[in-house]
Amino acid sequence: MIGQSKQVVSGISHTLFEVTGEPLSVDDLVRVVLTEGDGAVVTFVGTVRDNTGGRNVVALEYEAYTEMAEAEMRRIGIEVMEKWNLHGIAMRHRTGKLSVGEISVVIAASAPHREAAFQACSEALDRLKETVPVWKKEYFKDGEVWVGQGAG
Amino acid sequence: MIGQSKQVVSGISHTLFEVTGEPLSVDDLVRVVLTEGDGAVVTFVGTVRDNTGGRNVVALEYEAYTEMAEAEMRRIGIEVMEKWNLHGIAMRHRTGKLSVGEISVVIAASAPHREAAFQACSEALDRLKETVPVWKKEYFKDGEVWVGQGAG
Amino acid sequence: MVPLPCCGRIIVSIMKITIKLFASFREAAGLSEAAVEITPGTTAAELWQGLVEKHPGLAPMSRSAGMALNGRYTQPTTVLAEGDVVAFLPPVSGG
Amino acid sequence: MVPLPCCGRIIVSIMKITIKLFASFREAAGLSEAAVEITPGTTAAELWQGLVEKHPGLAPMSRSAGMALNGRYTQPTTVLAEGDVVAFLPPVSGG
Repeated sequence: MIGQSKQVVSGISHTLFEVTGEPLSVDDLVRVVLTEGDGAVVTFVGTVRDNTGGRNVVALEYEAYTEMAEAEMRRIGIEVMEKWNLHGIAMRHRTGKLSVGEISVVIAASAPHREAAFQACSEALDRLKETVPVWKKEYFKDGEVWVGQGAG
Repeated sequence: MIGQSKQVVSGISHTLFEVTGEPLSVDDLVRVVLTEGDGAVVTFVGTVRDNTGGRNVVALEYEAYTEMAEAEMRRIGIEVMEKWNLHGIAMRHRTGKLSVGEISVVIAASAPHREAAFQACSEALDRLKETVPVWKKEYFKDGEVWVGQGAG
Repeated sequence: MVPLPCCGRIIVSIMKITIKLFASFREAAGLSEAAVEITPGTTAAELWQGLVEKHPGLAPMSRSAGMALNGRYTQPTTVLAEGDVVAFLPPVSGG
Repeated sequence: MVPLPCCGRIIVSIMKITIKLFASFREAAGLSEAAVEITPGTTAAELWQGLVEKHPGLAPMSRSAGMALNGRYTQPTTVLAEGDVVAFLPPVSGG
């Protein structure tokens, strides 16, 4: 298990930061972050929407700078964990071509009480979108475009 | 599937409101609420914590007025759904005796964008805790007590 | 269901209802559900008082008792009708 | 890695580094990774300029290019060293 070995490397249990080509499970990440001292886990699940800016999307493709994306997620995750006194946090991003309705990212944050878990999960997501090197290409019926990359 | 028949009864798709004695899966509820127009699902997962007010908890027992709890969850769910323009919402509460680390409740809210999904999930949880007729008994090494019910 | 004058006496009609108790209320009374008979005009609060008289263990819980009529929250002043299901609810603590 | 005076000429030492390109940058240049040789003192920004000269399709993207050195964000003014891995990153859009 890649995730397991990473937990050991980071030295912080109940954390996981991974880029993967495999389908994502929310329950898997809940199990990673949950400790016996937690009462609340909040998860964010990003999925492929069938439209953007009024155009029909038929698929999305995600590309990542895997090693750096995992390191960035870990950096963000540990900072958010300390700020909100979390017991666990995990971020897993999928790459490759995804169909409408498939899960592209899951973030899970566990805490003794719910307020911290909600705030931490939302903040981790905002920061992931800002700096983690992952890119999204939108496929339409009549073309494709890298999101936010101009002429791309 | 009880859940399926209830969706038909409520007439609102991508919703589910259920009290059950079976273990809960987060992925199951994500699948219920997800539509092709969604980009975001936020879930809250309530779990059995090993302590409360400084005392060690060894187990929790949940009791529900099942029919009313499901109706209350539906009322709350539909109101929250309309307020936040959700595409789907689901609330499933477990009953019976649960060990530390087990999931007691899952709430999932889906929306085109993440802000609405976070707000709606948090609000649905707050309202569930206020009015849905479910009761929690805490088991300690040396006794047990119904939470918030005085001499209970 | 108005009492009918008959034969120089008042015939009090009887209504059958169902009571449900949960959690600490259930344990204090030693019952979770009961079929009871009440007279017309009885309110939810009066029903609770009758219960407390029969099950004094419930007395300390009177202040915190919520009430539901046929699966919806209701007021203590609600007048009950034949076939009603009346539930007495301790403060909820789900989640 | 200071140039050594020798025999009346300057010997310019050569450093080997690795370039990585992603997403629209990768497509515009037609390559995802390349081993290149640079002279000491070369900055990340100068490396990008060299890339643009070789792959003019990258030119319109210069303004938006982020840079990473050995897997961490870095500044365009960073001076590169032997064995570095330099990645040029379009604006991210994960989530």
